[in-house]
This record gives sequence, C-alpha cells and structure tokens, in this order.
Amino acid sequence: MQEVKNRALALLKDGTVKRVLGWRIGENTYDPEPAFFESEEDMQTFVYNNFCAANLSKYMIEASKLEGKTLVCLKPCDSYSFNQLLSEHRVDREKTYIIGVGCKGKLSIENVKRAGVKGILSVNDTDPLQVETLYGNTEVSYKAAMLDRCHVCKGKEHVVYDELIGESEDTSTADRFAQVQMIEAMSPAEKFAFFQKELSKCIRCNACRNVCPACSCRKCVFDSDKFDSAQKANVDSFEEKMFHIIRAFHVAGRCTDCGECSRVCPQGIPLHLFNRKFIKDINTLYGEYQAGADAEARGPLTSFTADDAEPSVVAEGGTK
Amino acid sequence: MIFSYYPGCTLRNKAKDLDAYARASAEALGFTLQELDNWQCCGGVYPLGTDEIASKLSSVRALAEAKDKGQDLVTLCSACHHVLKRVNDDMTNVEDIRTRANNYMKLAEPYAGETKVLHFLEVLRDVVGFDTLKEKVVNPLTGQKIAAYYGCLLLRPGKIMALDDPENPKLLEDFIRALGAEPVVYPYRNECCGGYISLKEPDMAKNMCNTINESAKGFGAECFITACPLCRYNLNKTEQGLPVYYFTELLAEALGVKEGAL
Amino acid sequence: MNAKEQVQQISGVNPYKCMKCGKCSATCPAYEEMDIKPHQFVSYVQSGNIEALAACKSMWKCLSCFACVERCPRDVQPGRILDAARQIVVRQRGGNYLTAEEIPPLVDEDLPQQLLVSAYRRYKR
Amino acid sequence: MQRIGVFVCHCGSNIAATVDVKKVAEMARLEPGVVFADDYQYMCSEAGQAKIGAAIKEYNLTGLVVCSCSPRMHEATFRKCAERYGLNPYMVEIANIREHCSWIHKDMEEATQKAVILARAAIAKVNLNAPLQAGESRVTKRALVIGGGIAGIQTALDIADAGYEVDIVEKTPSIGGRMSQLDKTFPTLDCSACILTPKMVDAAGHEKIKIYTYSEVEKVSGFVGDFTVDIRKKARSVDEAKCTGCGVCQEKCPSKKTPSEFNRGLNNRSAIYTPFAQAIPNVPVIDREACIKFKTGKCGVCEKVCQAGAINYAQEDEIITEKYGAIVVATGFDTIKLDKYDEYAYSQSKDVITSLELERIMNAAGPTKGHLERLSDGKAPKEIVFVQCVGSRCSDERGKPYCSKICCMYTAKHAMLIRDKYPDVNVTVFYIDVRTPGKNFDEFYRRAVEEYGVNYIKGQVGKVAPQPDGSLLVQGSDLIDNKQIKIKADMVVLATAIEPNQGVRNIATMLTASIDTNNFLTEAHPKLRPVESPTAGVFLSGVCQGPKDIPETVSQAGAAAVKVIGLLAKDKLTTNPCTAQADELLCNGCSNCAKVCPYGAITYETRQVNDHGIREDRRIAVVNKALCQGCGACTVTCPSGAMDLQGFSNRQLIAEVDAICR
Amino acid sequence: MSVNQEFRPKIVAFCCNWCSYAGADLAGSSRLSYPADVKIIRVPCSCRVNPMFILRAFEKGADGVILCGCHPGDCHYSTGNYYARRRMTLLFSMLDFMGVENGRTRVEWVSAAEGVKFSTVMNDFVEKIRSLGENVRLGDLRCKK
Repeated sequence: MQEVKNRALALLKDGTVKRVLGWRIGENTYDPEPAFFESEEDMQTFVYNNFCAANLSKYMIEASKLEGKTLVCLKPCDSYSFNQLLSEHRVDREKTYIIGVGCKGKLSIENVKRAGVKGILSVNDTDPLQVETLYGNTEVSYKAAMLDRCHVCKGKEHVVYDELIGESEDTSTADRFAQVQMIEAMSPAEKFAFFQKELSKCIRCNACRNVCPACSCRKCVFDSDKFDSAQKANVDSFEEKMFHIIRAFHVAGRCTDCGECSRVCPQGIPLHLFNRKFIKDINTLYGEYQAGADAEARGPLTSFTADDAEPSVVAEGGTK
Repeated sequence: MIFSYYPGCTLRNKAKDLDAYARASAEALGFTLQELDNWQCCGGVYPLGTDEIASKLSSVRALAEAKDKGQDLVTLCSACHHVLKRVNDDMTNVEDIRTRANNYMKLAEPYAGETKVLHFLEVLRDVVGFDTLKEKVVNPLTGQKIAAYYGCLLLRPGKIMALDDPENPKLLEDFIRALGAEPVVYPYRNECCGGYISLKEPDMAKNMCNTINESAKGFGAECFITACPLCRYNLNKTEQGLPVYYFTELLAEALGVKEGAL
Repeated sequence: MNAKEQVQQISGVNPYKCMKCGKCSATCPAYEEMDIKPHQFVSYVQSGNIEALAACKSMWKCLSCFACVERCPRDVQPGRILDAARQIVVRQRGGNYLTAEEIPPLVDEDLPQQLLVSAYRRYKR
Repeated sequence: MQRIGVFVCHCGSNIAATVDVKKVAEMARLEPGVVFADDYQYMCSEAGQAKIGAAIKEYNLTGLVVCSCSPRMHEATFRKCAERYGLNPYMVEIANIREHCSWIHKDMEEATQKAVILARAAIAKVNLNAPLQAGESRVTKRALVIGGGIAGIQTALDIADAGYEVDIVEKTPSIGGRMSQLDKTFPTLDCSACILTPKMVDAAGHEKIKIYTYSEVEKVSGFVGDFTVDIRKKARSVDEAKCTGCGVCQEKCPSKKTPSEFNRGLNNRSAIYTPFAQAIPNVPVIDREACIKFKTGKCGVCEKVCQAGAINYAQEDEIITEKYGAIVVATGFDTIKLDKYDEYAYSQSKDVITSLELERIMNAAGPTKGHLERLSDGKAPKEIVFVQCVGSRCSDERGKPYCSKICCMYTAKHAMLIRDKYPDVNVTVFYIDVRTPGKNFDEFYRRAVEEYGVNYIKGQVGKVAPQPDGSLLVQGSDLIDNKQIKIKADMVVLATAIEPNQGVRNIATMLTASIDTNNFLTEAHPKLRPVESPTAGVFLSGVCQGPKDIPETVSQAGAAAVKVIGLLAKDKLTTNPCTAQADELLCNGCSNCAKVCPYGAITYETRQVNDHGIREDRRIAVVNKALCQGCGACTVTCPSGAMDLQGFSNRQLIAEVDAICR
Repeated sequence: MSVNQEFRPKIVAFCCNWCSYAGADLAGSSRLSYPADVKIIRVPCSCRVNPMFILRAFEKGADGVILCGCHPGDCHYSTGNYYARRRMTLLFSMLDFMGVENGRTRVEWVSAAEGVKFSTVMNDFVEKIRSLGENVRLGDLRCKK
C-alpha cells in the first residue's frame, strides 16, 4: 500500500503532522511491528501490508501527550478502539490525524503454520499466499491464514477518520458468539475443566494487558496496593483466574472486541472469550451495544433501566 | 386492502343482512372482507373460567388462520368480537392458557396472540377514517335522529376491548355523523339488553329494553342502530319500540350500495 | 381443593381485594331478580359459603354484561365469581339449567343463533 | 501499627445470655493490633463510656472496637465518646453481636464463635482506619419555598418571622392556592378567604419575604446550604411597579371567553385578568393565548385604558438566579380528571360537578354569586346526591389507590351548609366508609346526620343517567338495607380524588428528591422525619407529601419551617467525611465515575501531577465533598481503583472479608 | 445427594446500610433466627460491592456470597442498586460461564421492614450452600497455606 506511505510522508513533510504512527517492516513480510516515524528517513522502513494486524489506537494515549499532531493508521476495527478511548478522554482528537486504512482481513503467520507449513523462509501476502520453505514452495489460502478475529469482522466502515485510503471488506464468515455458546452449553464440570486447562497455561506475562486498548489504566489494580492484590507472578492458581475475570470485568462494556488479547497471547489462550461472553450478555440483557461505535454513548455498566433483569436470571439460564 | 373476516353463526343465518351490507360497503370503501376458510362458532359468550380451554379453541383456530395469512381479523357481531378479543388477550398474556391451548391445537407454529382483532367499526374509524367515509357518502342521511346502541359486549371490559371509552363511547356517534345523520346521546346506550336471558326470562329482557327504548325516545331518537343481532332481537321485543337497524344497513344505504347488497 | 379454593381458582379472582363498596350491586341490571346480590357473591366466597352460592338463583339471572367487572374499583370482578359457581354446578351431572327438550317452545322466528349458543354455554354442561 | 481497645458489651443479658462475652474479649486480645480488651455490663452507659475513656488514656489507644448492638443504634454514641477522650471519632468500629448474633442464635458456643469472628472483622477494619475530619460547607441564609398556597405561605411566614429571608415561587398569577378557592372550612365553618387573606397580606408585606408569582423554578444545582436556583419569571405583560390594580383593563378587555381557572372553568374570564379579587399581587396578567393583541396584532384596548401606563406587550420572560440554603416544596394538589369515570356522567351533564366546583358555586364571589343553582338551567336543585370516593381507593388504573383523606369531611360540610341554607333541599350522601379522625371531626359529621338530616347511605353509586327532563337518575347500592336504590336528583356532586400537582415530578427531578408511584414526595422517614426529604436541605410542606387537610397542612408547614430555621441558624454544616476520593496518581480521567454519580459530585480538572518524577498534566477526577453522599458507586466503576471510599475503603472491606473467611 | 450435616459453610453477606442491614437488625430484634454461618459486612450501598470483594471471599475460602440491597427504586442513593444489579448479573454470569455453580452467589433485595424476608432468605441461602457442599471447585484452585 504505497499510497498510505506516500500520503503519510507528504503530511509529515508539509508539517501537518509531527510524526507518523504505523508499522515498521520486520525481518520478514509477516512480522511488521508498530513504530513511530519522525523523518523522511525513518519512513523508509514504513510498511502497510496484510500482516499489519496490530491495533495502533492504544499508542495514541502516549502520543497524545507529545507535542504536535500524530498521524495514525487505523483499520476499520481499530477505529472503534480509538473512539472508545476518545469517549474516555484518553486520547486527544485534536492531536490526531487519522488515516483510515483499507483492510481485507489480516494474516497471521501462526495460522500459516497451523495449516501445516513447516520451515518457512519467506511468505507474501497475496491471495493465495505464496510460501517459500526449506522444503520447497507451497500455497496457503488467504482465508486459512486470516486471523481468527477477522472471521467475525465488525464491518468495513471506519467510525472515525480524517481521510480514507484503500478499500475495505467485511470478511466475517463465522458466528461471533458460536464459541461462547458452545461453552455455555457445557456442564459446570466441563466448563471448569475447559478454563482450568486454558488458564493454567497463563504465565502472567501481561501481554494481553499491555496490548488491550481498553486495559489502559495508568496503573493496573494488580500492580497497586489498593486491593491487596499487587503481585508480580501468581501466588496461586486462583489468582490467575481472578486476574482474568477482573480484567474482563474492567473492560466489560468498553471492550470493542478487537481481539488483540488473543492475538498476542504467547500461550494461545482464547482470552477474547471472556470479553465476548460479557458482550453477549450485555446484548441479550440490555440491548445491542458496540463499544466505540459512538463516542457519545453511555456504556452498559454506567447506565441502567428500572426493569433490568435480576441477577437470578443467570441461575435461570436467561443469559444463554 | 384485504382483511380476514370472521362472520360468526348468526351472520350466516338470521342476520344475513348485517353481513351482506357490510361486505358491499367494504368494497365501496376499498377494502375486502375475506372469509376464513375454516371458522367455527365462537360460542357466543366468553368462557370466564380460568380452566376453560376447549371452549376457547374455535377462536384460537380462527386467530391462527388469520395469522397464517398475515392479515388482521375483522368481525362484525358484538359477541364474536368480544370472544375473539378476549381469547386473543388470553393467548397473549396468560401463559397457562396459551400453553394448554397450544398443546391441544398442535399448530405448525404455536399461536401467541399475533393476530390483531378488529371490529368492523374500528376499520371504519382507524383504517378508512370517518372523514374519508363522509366523503364517500352519496345518500347522506340528513335529518335522521339516530340512537346508537352499543350494548355491553362491544365495550366491556374496556381494557381488553380497547374499542372506546366504555362509559362514554363516541365511536357510533361519530359514525352516525359521518353518514350525515344526527346522533342522539342517551345514558343507557352501554347498558345491557338482557342478552341470552331472554330465552328463559323474556320479561327481564323486556324490562331492560324498555328502559333503553324510553330513554332513547325521550332524547328524541327515531331509530336505533346496533352491531349485535341479539341486541336487535331483544330491542325488537319492546312495545312501541323504535325500529332497530344494523349499522351496516345504514352504511350501505348512505354509500348507495344497499340495493345490490342482498 | 375445597369448594372455596375451587371458586377462587376457576374465577382467578382474589375476593379479599374487595373493599365492600357495593358498586357492583349498584350497577347490576339484573339486581332485582337476584336472591344473592353481586356484592354478596364476594362475601360468600370470603366466608366459604359456597354451598349457598351454588344454590342461588342469581347465577341464572346474571347477564354476563360485565358492568360489575368494568366498574369495580378494586378489580374484584364479581361476575367472574358467579360464573365460577355456575361452572361448578353445571359441571356436576344434572346441574344443567337448560335442556334440549325445553328449547323448541321458547324459540320464535327471529331468534338469533347466538342466543341459543350463549345460553347453552352458560346454562349447560 | 494501631493500638486497639476492644470492648465487649453484655447488654444486660441481651448479649451475655447467649454469647460468652469473656471469651470474646479473650479471643480479641490475640488479634493483631489489639492491646486491650474487656467486657462490661452496659458499654453505652455513662460508666461504660468512662471505662472506654480510661482505657484510651491508659493504653494510649488509637482505635476502638465496641462489640455491642447494631451500629445503627449506638455508633454515634461511641464515636462521640471517643471524641470526648481525644480520639478521632472515625477510629471506632462496631461489631454487631446483638441483632446479628445473640438475638438470633440459641446455642452459646455457636453464638460465641460467631461473635469472635464479627469482632475479628471489626478489628481487621480498624487496623486500616484512618482519622477522618468532617468537612465544612457554608450556609446561605435564605430559603426558597416552591408553591404559594397555604402550605407555602405558612412555611414562609414562620421562616421569615425567625429572621431569615424567604422567597416564594408561585406558578399562577397570585398566591393563595387551593384554599383561596374554598368557600368555608371544616369543622368550624369559617370563611376560607377570611382566614387566608390576612396571611396572604402578611406574606406580601413581610420585609423578609419576596414573592415571585407567575414564575417557575427552572433549574436547581448545588446542595444543602448552598443551592443555586434559576427562576423563570414569566412575562406578565404588565409592569408590576406601575400597575395600581384599578381593574379597568379587565373590565374593558374585549376577549372574555377564556374559562376561568380559579372558578374551575365554570365561567369565563378576560384575557387580561387577576384570578380573583383578593389576588396578591393585585396586578393582572395578560394570557397571551387568549389576547387579541397577541393573536392578531390589533386591539390594544388595555394599553389605551390604563392610566398608569403599566401595560407592556414587549415584556419578556426573565431568569432570576438566586442562592438558597434550604428549599421547601409546597406544590399542593389538584383533583383528578374524571374522563375515565363517565358512569357518573361528569362529561355528559353540567349538573354533575366535583366538590371543588361546588365550593365555587357556594362562594359569594363564584360564578353563581353564591346561589346554589344548576349550571344547566339555573334552577334551584331540590334533590342533591353526593358520591364519595370517586377515584380514591381504586386499585385499577382509572383512579388512585390511596384515600384522599379530606373528602369525608368536606362532603359533610357541604351537606350541612346546603341543609342549613336551603332546608327544603334533600341531601343524600353515598359513602363506603366515613372517615373522620381529627379533633371535632366525627362530632361534625354526626351533626350533619343528626341535626341537619343529611341522608347517609352506605354503598357506592353505579351509574348516573341524565334524563330527558334534565334530572339525573342516580342508581346506587344501599348495603345496609340490601337494596338497589334509584334517586331522581337535580344535582350530583362527586368527591373527586386528589393528586399531587402535575409539575411536581419535574421539580422532584431537579431537586433529586425521591417521589413515590403516586407522585407524592417521599419523606426521609415516614414516622420520625415526616417533613424532610431524603435529599438533604429539601423539605416538604402540605399535600405534596400526602393527602391532608388545612390544619394538618399548617402544622406540617410550621414543622418544615422549624427544620429550615434549624438549618439556616448554622453558620457552617459539617459534612459526612465518608466520601469518595480519587488518587490522582491512579486516575485515568476516563469520566466513568461521574456517569454513575447520582449527585453530580464528580468533576474533572487538569492538574499537573508528579508521578514518580514524571511531571505531566493529567485529567483528574475531583470529588466535591459537600455533594458526595458516600454511596460508593464510583469506586466500582473505576477500573484502576483510583476512586476509593473513606471509611469503607477497598482495603478495609477486603480485610473484613479475609477476617470472616479466615 | 446426602447432605453432610457436619458441614458448616462460610458465608459472607454484604448488606447495604440503609435497607438490608436494617432488615437484618429487624430480623434480630424480632428474634427470627438464621444460621450462624452467615456473617454480615456493612456497606453503604449495594453499589459499593466490588466484584473483587466477592472473588476475594472465594479465594479465601468462602462457600457462598450474598449481596443484599434496597429494592430497585428504593435505593437511599436513588440509583446505586440499579448499577449493582447490572454488575452482579454480569459477574455471576461470568462465574457460571467458568464453571462455578451459580447457586453460590446471590443478590436479594431486602427492605428495612423485611426482617422476616431477611431471615427467610438467609435460611434458604444457607440451605442451598449446604446442599452444594464445600466449595470444592474453587477450593481446588485455592492455595492451601
């Protein structure tokens, strides 16, 4: 997407923005990483390809404190996160220049590997993907290499931007809540076993917390003494459970379901399931709500109606 | 515009004219009453017992058929209207009755009160509109002083019938005005004619109808209109009673379709 | 279930909501013909005197006109109570107030079908 | 580390009979921080408190745990005690071992064990308590009374007589309210105007009272002691300073077809009008809906005839902003609409009237000049039927579930007055119950029956049928005789239910005062705080709180005034120190806490903070301590835990949880 | 299922100061008994109860946690219990989702006048927890020190 790069460079040069927040090319096509670019020279390493999955909106919290405008590239789903941060006064719209970049579903090298490809040397981002491996060349279909979250795409519209570059596509193919429903249908023992297995993998690396645009507290409760819950590592296995429940609760009604938590988890824990469960409950009990869709809207946990469901609805199975 | 239509037993028999005039008028006003294929008698009175299911099923069947057709269900007879609306209310709001009725009926899709039941007069007021009706009148009944007789079943219970204020209704009066005649308001227009009591206690019914008749006469009425064959039957038994017409007859007359109707 | 509970169940009415204002009796068009008056239907149920209620003439005089139901300020609905009592009587063998044989002499030329149907519903099993 | 003293109360045998108090003290001594523990017969007694005092001194205590009855009973007592002996009152915690323990358990061992755990939880909490200082806020020594009826006037007069400034805001063009519409008052039958007018004049002339008529409260902000209120003074189109109240404009006004509000629509008034002769202020208002000048631009008669030059068509609404320390709601009542009750034929016959309309008919200044006559044909009625409980005591949605309380008495009054003045008129009253509690009330009603021959029939009316001859056939029950009776009446009077004035819900919302399903304002306590709203600084006077008659209204008005005076007499108010507080280093400035705050106590400001050496401007939540009531809604909304509640902090509550689960 | 009569559950009851705590006081002054297993923690309002507290109780070995507040519409702070209701509904749903029996958590609205209700609710809740038995599930995760 040379167009994004050219435009960003132009805005940087004419002084509209002081810096560009985008992706820097990595060693391979598949590992670009978020980066700030402040000069034309810097911009040489700017890249926007189909592996640029990272949601950059959270970086705008820090960028908003810097002097001058920052140009940020947001994909449609990232724009929800930005909007949510805007509603919470965490980012400064005045100091942001948003290029809404086109997105047709982002790719994950993990999914390429999952497709059975071993010894990857290089890969491109075309459809289908051409993969060069130690054992010869092969192809992987774009859809198979797409991130799980892109299968439940929020749509091709940006909810906030200054200009749009590139086409987007709604890539949803799956039912967003299918997995949640599958777990809901389990017996308590099965549910417990499922999460026990998943969560016992957690090493409390805090990657999920660090990447999450909603989890943006200056200081996390798990690092402060406010609840006697400060810890570096888990003291016991309850605490990792508590950590994830509380984390999900703290972002409930604010999580845009961007899926970054699961994407970055080095242990592959499907952390987004917690958030989706809350989103599903909120939609069922309090009406459809998409965090970040409207920066002016009142969230489901900061509003109520007089005839809301009673908590006993859970025991009655009303949230399923 | 097409409505599902539930005529009821009497309109297929002693009150054929109530039905015929209504259909002719409907066509003149631009809507059609399409008779349900398989209607059965509603039973005449609404079964009040909470444990009565079987006697509500014929109504449920009619309601479900209208639902299948995706049409509102129109009826003319006060009694049918009363029974259908109340059973529909049960099916909407009373879980126990809904469950049991559906268990009996074994419909392809359970019925839960989806059909809207309308009295023909409601169609005139809310769908056609009395202003439009007035425009379509070719023989205005100018100078006629008409007493509207509502009776009890059309209006009560007010909450469920939701047709008009049960104590001070205006629907038939507005209808009379739309036909160009003058309505006569009298206090007994919503009091009972005696209903089915006339079978075993004809004197009781006669007494009650006398009161109604005297009151209407006293206020200067020249005739009654009603929507109910039973009301008409009872009112006709009074001595020196005012003539009683079905409201559809006057409607057909005013619209100029009376002659061809029967 | 005793008779009192039975009446309460069939009618779906809570007689204890009654504040004994007498508006039902004030409004009833068949009042003069009744041996037990509409407001008494309620007190008979309250005191459990269902036997007397089931033997009353009033139940055959009630017109089901719902005036008492419409105007009751407490939503007690005496008409429903009476109908429940009627149900109890009619459901018993031989409790019918109307038999097929009785009908022919009562019918005249104009009599609408709905009259017979209604009377059957109210008077006969 | 705290130095905690634990005091276990026997409460006679109330606690000691089921809880081994010695054991509780003994176990408490083992808890961290505890340096002293003892038990005593009655901790709340003077001797008990002295014991606490002695221990504070001797052991240099920094915190107290009293194991006794409910904190709702004696927390305040022990806090005061602590303060007396030099300890911060908020260093006291109560373990409720009576209501929550000894009174509900029978087994001594079990109860003792539970008492030990409850004590342990309280000790764990005190270990984390910090001394709190009750804050102070200023008091604006001025009160606002909303509503200028008898309730509002009396409250205002009482407050003003105590030397404080009071403003009355009245929606209509004159003060006086419902009472000014009444003819006579029960049970003494004084003329209503004769006793009310002097009070109106007093209020108008009082140097401490300012009256805003034809005005409404538009906005309220602030809190107890310091409310800011916007009052909309609607354009009168008449200059109050210039008008002499001569009345010529009203006489000459060509638009005279507007139903008179004061006379309940029974006759008409002019477009420029004062509602009644004794109106205060005696300055007319132009009803712009009815005025020909405003509707067509032509006319201007009033301007021409006004010698004082007081007419001002260009006058505009004015917003007045004032500060008040206390607000009294005295918005009164109206009768319910009768359109859902047409079995009584109210909309069908002019001769079926409400009791309030009868007041106007009986009044010498009313539409019939005080002659009792039928509004349909002007004839004198010979047979009058009164129907009680019209719309009152109705559990369906047509009416009101409550008893309107005043109808039995005013109906007896009407019946008596009619029989007195027109002995040839038959008067029948249909009643369900006659309710006459009150001084000389039942005697009054009995007089109506015994001396004046009013015919009381127990039973309700089912239908009123207007007859062709103009009479009204009333069909009712006589439950005593078990008869249905029919009366051919000339007039029917309906004792119509009363309901709170329409605008009260809006006012309650502005004041954040709670209101019940019937739109009556809720009192802080139904028995012990009947004139206070649960919202501090808001007081209730008159029927806005519940149905009441004039004597009750006046006594409640006085009571509300005393509460206001008690508040205004203070220079400063102490505020509850158990309020929320944001830790500026943790606050994200996300605004979610402000969204759930019911008092609007949280605002945001940009502040420079020093976060471990990093200085930056941050958006920080700031809690207004005077507004915060300490519910804690914000603390849970805050994901970072920046928002905490003093006195019930996260760590304190977690310590209690831990102590219980240990 | 056999109920272990020896089993005495640990139950934490959070009660709002204005309604439910007063309701508990009324239960006490009316001598309406309920099991001693229930220990009450006073909070100003049901909306003060942080999910952290409930999880903490489970972490520390509680077998059941109940939250009592004013009836919806009657909150002393006018809206607190409405927020509490949403929060607890979602939290309980999440616990259920993770396989924690939902019988171990409950919300009840108890007014200051409902001493009888308070006692009935507590008896019922304790009975429920007793039938569920010791909180084995969360116990597995608990660090037994």
